[in-house]
Amino acid sequence: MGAITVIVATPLLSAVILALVPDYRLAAKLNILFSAITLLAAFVQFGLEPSSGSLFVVDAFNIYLIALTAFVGLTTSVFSAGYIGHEVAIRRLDAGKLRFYHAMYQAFMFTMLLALSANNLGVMWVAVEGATLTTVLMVSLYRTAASIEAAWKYFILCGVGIALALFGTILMYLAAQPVMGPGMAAMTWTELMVHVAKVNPAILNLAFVFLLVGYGTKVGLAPLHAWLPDAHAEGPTPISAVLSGLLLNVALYAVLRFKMLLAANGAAIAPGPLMVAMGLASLLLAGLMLYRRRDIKRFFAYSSIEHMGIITFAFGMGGPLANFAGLLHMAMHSLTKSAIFYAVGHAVQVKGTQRMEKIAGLTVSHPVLGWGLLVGVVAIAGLPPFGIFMSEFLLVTSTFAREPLLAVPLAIGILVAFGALVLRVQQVCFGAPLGGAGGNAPIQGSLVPLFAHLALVLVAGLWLPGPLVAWFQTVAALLG
Amino acid sequence: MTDLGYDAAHMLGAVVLLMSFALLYQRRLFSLLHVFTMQALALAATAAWQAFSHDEPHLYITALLTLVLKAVVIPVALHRIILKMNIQRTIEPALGIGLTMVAGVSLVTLSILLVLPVTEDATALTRENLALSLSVVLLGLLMMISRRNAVSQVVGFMSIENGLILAAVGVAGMPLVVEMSIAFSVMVAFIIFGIFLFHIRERFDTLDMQKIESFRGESD
Amino acid sequence: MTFLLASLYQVVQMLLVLALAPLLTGWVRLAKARLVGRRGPSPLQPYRDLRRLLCKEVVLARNASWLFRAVPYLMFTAIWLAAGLVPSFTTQLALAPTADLIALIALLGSARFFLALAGMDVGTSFGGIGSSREMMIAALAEPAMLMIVFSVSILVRTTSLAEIADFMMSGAVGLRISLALALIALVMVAIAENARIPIDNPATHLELTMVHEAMVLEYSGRHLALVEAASMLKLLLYMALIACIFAPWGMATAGGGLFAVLWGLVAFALKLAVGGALLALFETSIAKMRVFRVGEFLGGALLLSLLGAIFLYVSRGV
Amino acid sequence: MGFVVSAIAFLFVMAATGVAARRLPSAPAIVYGGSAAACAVVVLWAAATLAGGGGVAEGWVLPIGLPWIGTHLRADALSAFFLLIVNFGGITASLFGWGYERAHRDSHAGPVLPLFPLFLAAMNMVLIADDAFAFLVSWESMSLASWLLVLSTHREEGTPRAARLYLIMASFGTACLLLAFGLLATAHGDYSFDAIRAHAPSVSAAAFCVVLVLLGAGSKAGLVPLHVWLPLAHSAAPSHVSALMSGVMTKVAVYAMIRVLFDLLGEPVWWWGAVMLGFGALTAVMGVLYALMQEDVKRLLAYSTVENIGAIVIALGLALVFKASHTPVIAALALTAGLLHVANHSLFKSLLFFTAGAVLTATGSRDLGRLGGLIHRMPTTAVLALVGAAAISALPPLNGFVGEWLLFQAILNGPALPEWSLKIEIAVVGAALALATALAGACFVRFYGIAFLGRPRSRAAIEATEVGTGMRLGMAVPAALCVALGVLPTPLIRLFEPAVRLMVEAGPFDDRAYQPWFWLAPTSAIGNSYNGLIMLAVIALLSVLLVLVIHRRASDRLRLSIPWGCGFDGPDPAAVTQYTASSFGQPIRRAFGSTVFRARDQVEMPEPGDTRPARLTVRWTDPAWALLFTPIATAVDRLAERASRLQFMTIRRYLTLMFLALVVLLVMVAVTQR
Repeated sequence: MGAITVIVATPLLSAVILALVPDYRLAAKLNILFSAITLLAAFVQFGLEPSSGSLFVVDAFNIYLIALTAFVGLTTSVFSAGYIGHEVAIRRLDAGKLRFYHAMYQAFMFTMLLALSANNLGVMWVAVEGATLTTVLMVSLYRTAASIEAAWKYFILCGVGIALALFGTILMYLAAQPVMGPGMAAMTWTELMVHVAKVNPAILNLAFVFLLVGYGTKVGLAPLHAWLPDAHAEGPTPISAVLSGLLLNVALYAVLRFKMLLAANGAAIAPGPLMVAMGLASLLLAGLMLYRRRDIKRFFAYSSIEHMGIITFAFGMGGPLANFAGLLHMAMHSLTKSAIFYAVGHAVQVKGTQRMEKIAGLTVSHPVLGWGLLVGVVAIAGLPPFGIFMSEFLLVTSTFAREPLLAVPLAIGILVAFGALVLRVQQVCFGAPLGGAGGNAPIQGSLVPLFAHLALVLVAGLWLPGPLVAWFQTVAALLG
Repeated sequence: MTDLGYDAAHMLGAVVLLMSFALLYQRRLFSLLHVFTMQALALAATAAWQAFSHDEPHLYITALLTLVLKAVVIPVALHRIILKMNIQRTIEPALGIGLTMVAGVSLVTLSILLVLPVTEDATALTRENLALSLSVVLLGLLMMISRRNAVSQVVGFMSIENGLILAAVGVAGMPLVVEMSIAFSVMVAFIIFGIFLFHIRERFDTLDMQKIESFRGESD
Repeated sequence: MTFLLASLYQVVQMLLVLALAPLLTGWVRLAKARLVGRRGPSPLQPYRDLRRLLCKEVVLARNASWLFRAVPYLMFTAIWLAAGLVPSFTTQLALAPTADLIALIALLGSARFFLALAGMDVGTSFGGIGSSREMMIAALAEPAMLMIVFSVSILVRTTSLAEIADFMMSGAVGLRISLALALIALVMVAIAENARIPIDNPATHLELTMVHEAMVLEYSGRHLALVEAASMLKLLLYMALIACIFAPWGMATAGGGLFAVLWGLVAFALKLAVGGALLALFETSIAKMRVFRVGEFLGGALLLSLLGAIFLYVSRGV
Repeated sequence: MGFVVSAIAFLFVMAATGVAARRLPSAPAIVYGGSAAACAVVVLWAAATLAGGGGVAEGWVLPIGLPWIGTHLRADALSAFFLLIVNFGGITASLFGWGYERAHRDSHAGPVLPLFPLFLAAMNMVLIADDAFAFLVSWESMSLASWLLVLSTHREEGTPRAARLYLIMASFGTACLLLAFGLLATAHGDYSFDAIRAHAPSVSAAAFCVVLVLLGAGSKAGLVPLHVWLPLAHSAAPSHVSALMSGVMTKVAVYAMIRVLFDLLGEPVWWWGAVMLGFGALTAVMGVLYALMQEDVKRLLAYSTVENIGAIVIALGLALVFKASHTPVIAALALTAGLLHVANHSLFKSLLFFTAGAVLTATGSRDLGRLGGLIHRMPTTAVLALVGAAAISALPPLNGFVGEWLLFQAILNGPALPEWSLKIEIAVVGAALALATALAGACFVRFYGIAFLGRPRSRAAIEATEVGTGMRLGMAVPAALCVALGVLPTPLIRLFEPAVRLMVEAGPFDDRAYQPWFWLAPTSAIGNSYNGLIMLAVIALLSVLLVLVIHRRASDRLRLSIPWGCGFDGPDPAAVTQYTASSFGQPIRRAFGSTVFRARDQVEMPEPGDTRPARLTVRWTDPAWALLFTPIATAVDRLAERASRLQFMTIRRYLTLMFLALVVLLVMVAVTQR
């Protein structure tokens, strides 16, 4: 029990501490330090037996997500140290804002880790809402008209989403209460999983719809995705990285927990079709949206929507293979996409623009960064030998064997998105570099986070460690 | 529980739903605020009554919160904002009032349809309560999308919240109701803060495409 | 023993074709002249022309490459060998197994390939005209030829000329539509390949109409002699081919004694004479066609041969 | 087996070296040398294995790749044969590339050194992969590496489009293969080839698989109409890479077809072959017609690759048909023809791309309109190119003809088939193949005549100089083999007989008395035989004889003079009277192009007395684009435009979307509950 408490408590404390540190350089270092501690605790967690208390639960499902979150949190903090240095240099941020930024960063980590580890529907909901609030504040950090516009949109849409999710939560309790009696028990995952079989399916269905729409808004499923691209495009890049890499996963994790309940309760409707439909919609829509994009961060935000669509589709299909693929894809996507955002952050800083046609010939002007970005995009496009290829391989093959008619639009959607990715990555990475604004400024900060992530994705594409596979398989079984 | 208790709870819930309809019907901002205040009062009463009939003291807190925040603080604040930022007093609907009404009615029927199969093991109160709160939530959402005006949308948002709390207090012994309603109120506060700070009047519904596109760096 | 005999026949065959080729050409010219009412040159004239050319000096373009000078020898030997492979008076030829009908066609193809290259070597416009037209004609003539082979070999189940001849002589075939079609197609191809009227006119040197002559315009002396001799050989080859497939009668077969061989020689000479006469008759009775109608002409040949191949199935399930 | 794997590992090391030592001047020597060495090892291993009569029965299973399956590796006779082809191509390409790199040392170009060994390694891995996952990983890595290699010339305009199109088409192919393997592995998801062989798919599933594999592998091999990327990509890459892509990578695609259609799918149905025959014929004819329209040397060669792939696919189709009709010996004959053509084409296509690279190095141009007369300035290259051109035009006694000959022998057995439709189709296919062969001859007369013969058409062509030793060596090796295999094809055929036996349970020489090793007379072609050796000997003998006789007896006098060019002459490089590539193509364009490509010639003739030269401009449209790809592109574009509106809506509308989604879902639930 100790480790998980540390994992959750560290960010909370550090948020308080960072709020008190005026010097942003020191704050950045502390930020890294605290994230490192969290990650350490997460690793310790691996050693311990899966346990569940009244407050926290650690099982095969969230143990790796917690570790992943802590890891990406650390790498992002490293990246952000270099990033903010440049932002201060060009006077986009000042010390005061940065103080706020660092505090909020840790607060955000806290809410996400809490949402992942909470053993209680209500607590999880509160955590997700907290995550929304903190990120809204960070998206609007630059105080530009565009960023406020984006934050506002994000806030309203997710606010409504959160409200619906809360209603779903209440309904869930409403359904469980007659069986399990009043009290905390009826809102505790572990308890619910035990008794859910006897629960009235009608309310369960109702609840799931609200939860799907509510948390689905945060996952960024079409047609609830509208907030996502702008929030990614207008906020600081480290935030875009954690939004894509972590927050979406957390929201999806919530949906999946409820899917588990429905799966465990025999009589309830199969949530599969709903998720498949939304997944396909997101995939196809995002794939088409990619073509007209000019802003590189918004471009990759849409690619996140696309991948969330694929993952949701996978879980909607269900079955051991598809679920395995979905879980793997979650992990791979968060690693790869955050890596891409690191690269994009550097690229945007050295070129001084977010317009893709202006960031040309990156492999020529900044070879290491350019090839890093290229590899990242290759990975996200689902090309081997990277992890996403493995998950897409499993998903497409198993789907085609079971539901050929569903596999065809899936393949088409992936190809459409692929076309756009190739188009843009060639535009950004190759060709003659334009001098112009910023020209060929040197890269601020280290590229270690970028390549660390890419290395992990590469390894995962070739070889998955045994325990991870075991976890995936148990969860896949639970997800039905 | 007694029939009286049941009827009273039912009646109060019905009042809340009625108020949602009334909200949809309003054309002027101030009257909108007044109706909303009434809905808040009705909700507070429900909460209090539930607290009394199931003797769950923490529901009194909910009632109190609702009373203070929704029935007093927020309406006053919004009133201020309207005057301060002289937002136009009439609500221009995106959807005709008549159509909105029809939509509202059909939403209510939908929610009843949805609740019907809820089997009898759940107490009758739960079912009624569920139907009512579901309708209130949906109507609130309808309110948000059928009005162009920021303030009226805030109101719609809060009436969604009312629906939530209605559901929450309706079911016996729901924990964390207070915490959640607090967390929620924080969000509402945020919205109002946002409107106030960033002078977002009609930003909900900016029709100036060029502006948005240039915001998003997507214009050619 | 048989092998020795076969090699002997082979040598005879090689020399025979070499000897007869100019005579055939001369004979055709004479017949044409007579048909249009002229006295015409002696049938031996081609021999004289060749000797004259051989003894002349070669006038070579400055920028001609080694290829230009090597090609006459190559193509001549290729065509000579090809002609040597077509059973004329006997089917017992030592070299027969080295190349069947397909290989034969390909052999002629390579001769044409190199000649066309030679035509482009000097870089004058005539060579270009000639080569490009020649290749266009070949592009249609070769497939037609192969289709003819196809339909014949469907009947005979082989592409080896000797065996075809044997089979045809056995008379097991009888009359067939497809064979008739194949014959017509083969004649058309032969006309095209040998640059005869109406495809091309060996007698004219009018730039816009000529094909073969344009290609070899830069050649002179011994080179020209070889080229001319090669084309004469080619004419003979095609006549022999038609004879071998469609009128193999009189050819000496396995175990045929000396008399059979002699009779074979006589029969061959007769066939050539008749063939030459027919060719002359045909050429005098028809006008030269525009170069770009050649495509249609040979396309017709290709379709005919294909039709022949398909007809076989209809007439008798093979 | 161990040799192959370690060679692949070594190639990866070479790639790493290419990254690490890219600054060193000796880097190309190291990397290309290393690659050549690795390939040589594999070649020797494969040859030995085949000579030993068949590949490795027992495969390896490495604990990487899919967790519960692992990576299966196995090299049976078929793999061994293709390993032989691929790695031999690798050796020559490395030799040539070494010289090529030294000739083209411009800093702007993208990296080639690290990617070249990766490309080779990926192709090798495809050939030894023994489960679907490993296969597709290697397959797509192959595309990836070659894509980056194409992009190494990303500064030249046209390259980005070519590369993009290439990668998209490649991934389309991979997607098709993915679906096919999905069907084969069925839902229980055991992806190892053994498991797939174990349970034969249902008839309908097999049908789907055939179509998908033809689309998937076909798009890689360049089957019309999926060929559009091929000429662009192959011509954009550096020449030694073009040679690999055109000469070798397309063969890997052929391997994929054989592997699935002959091996994994089990007992074939006759129409599979019928479909392949149709596509093959179309590809062969269209490919060579395209080639005849090209002005760019490398593009011309790439299109001729399309043609040859068509011929190979025809051979495979025949083999399938005969296999289905249980006449294995003829099937073996057809498959032998196919595999032999695979070997031949990999040789002479590499050779021709090398010569194109040499010409590019010497003149800096790939445009036929700027070349000419190179036979005088690049004698060695010219001779080698002549060998290549003659071989690819299927002229005896070179290797191209042997494959063609065997293929026709197989076609001549068409009547033995039961299905009437097939009999007739095969007749038509035979005609198409003959047409393609003849046109190929025309195409390469045009190529060689314009590029190497005649008078130079540009300053660069005048000042061209012969290329270095490395490049010449790289060209000489395949050229020598073209001749050797043409003269003595039988040893090679005997060598890969195990592969044929593995696929169709029979060999081409079965039920036939023993043949002398220099004699080619396959089964079932009664009395049909061909012997390049004797033919060559006789021709050589006769021509020597001829030369001696003529020079002794007749005159051997020679006078140099000015050629007669209708009055035009002089040293002007423009050589205005000379035929150009497009004018050479004109008769054939008129005969074929006007209908297929809607080709139109436009001659602008200046007034008499005007000194401007007349201009011939040719316009033509590519049916594949006009009918297939442009519509798709525009459709996606339109949809993207439509979808893009969603980016610019107001918050209220987004809320409306959300609301509608919620209501719809609720209604769905309400309905399902009823």
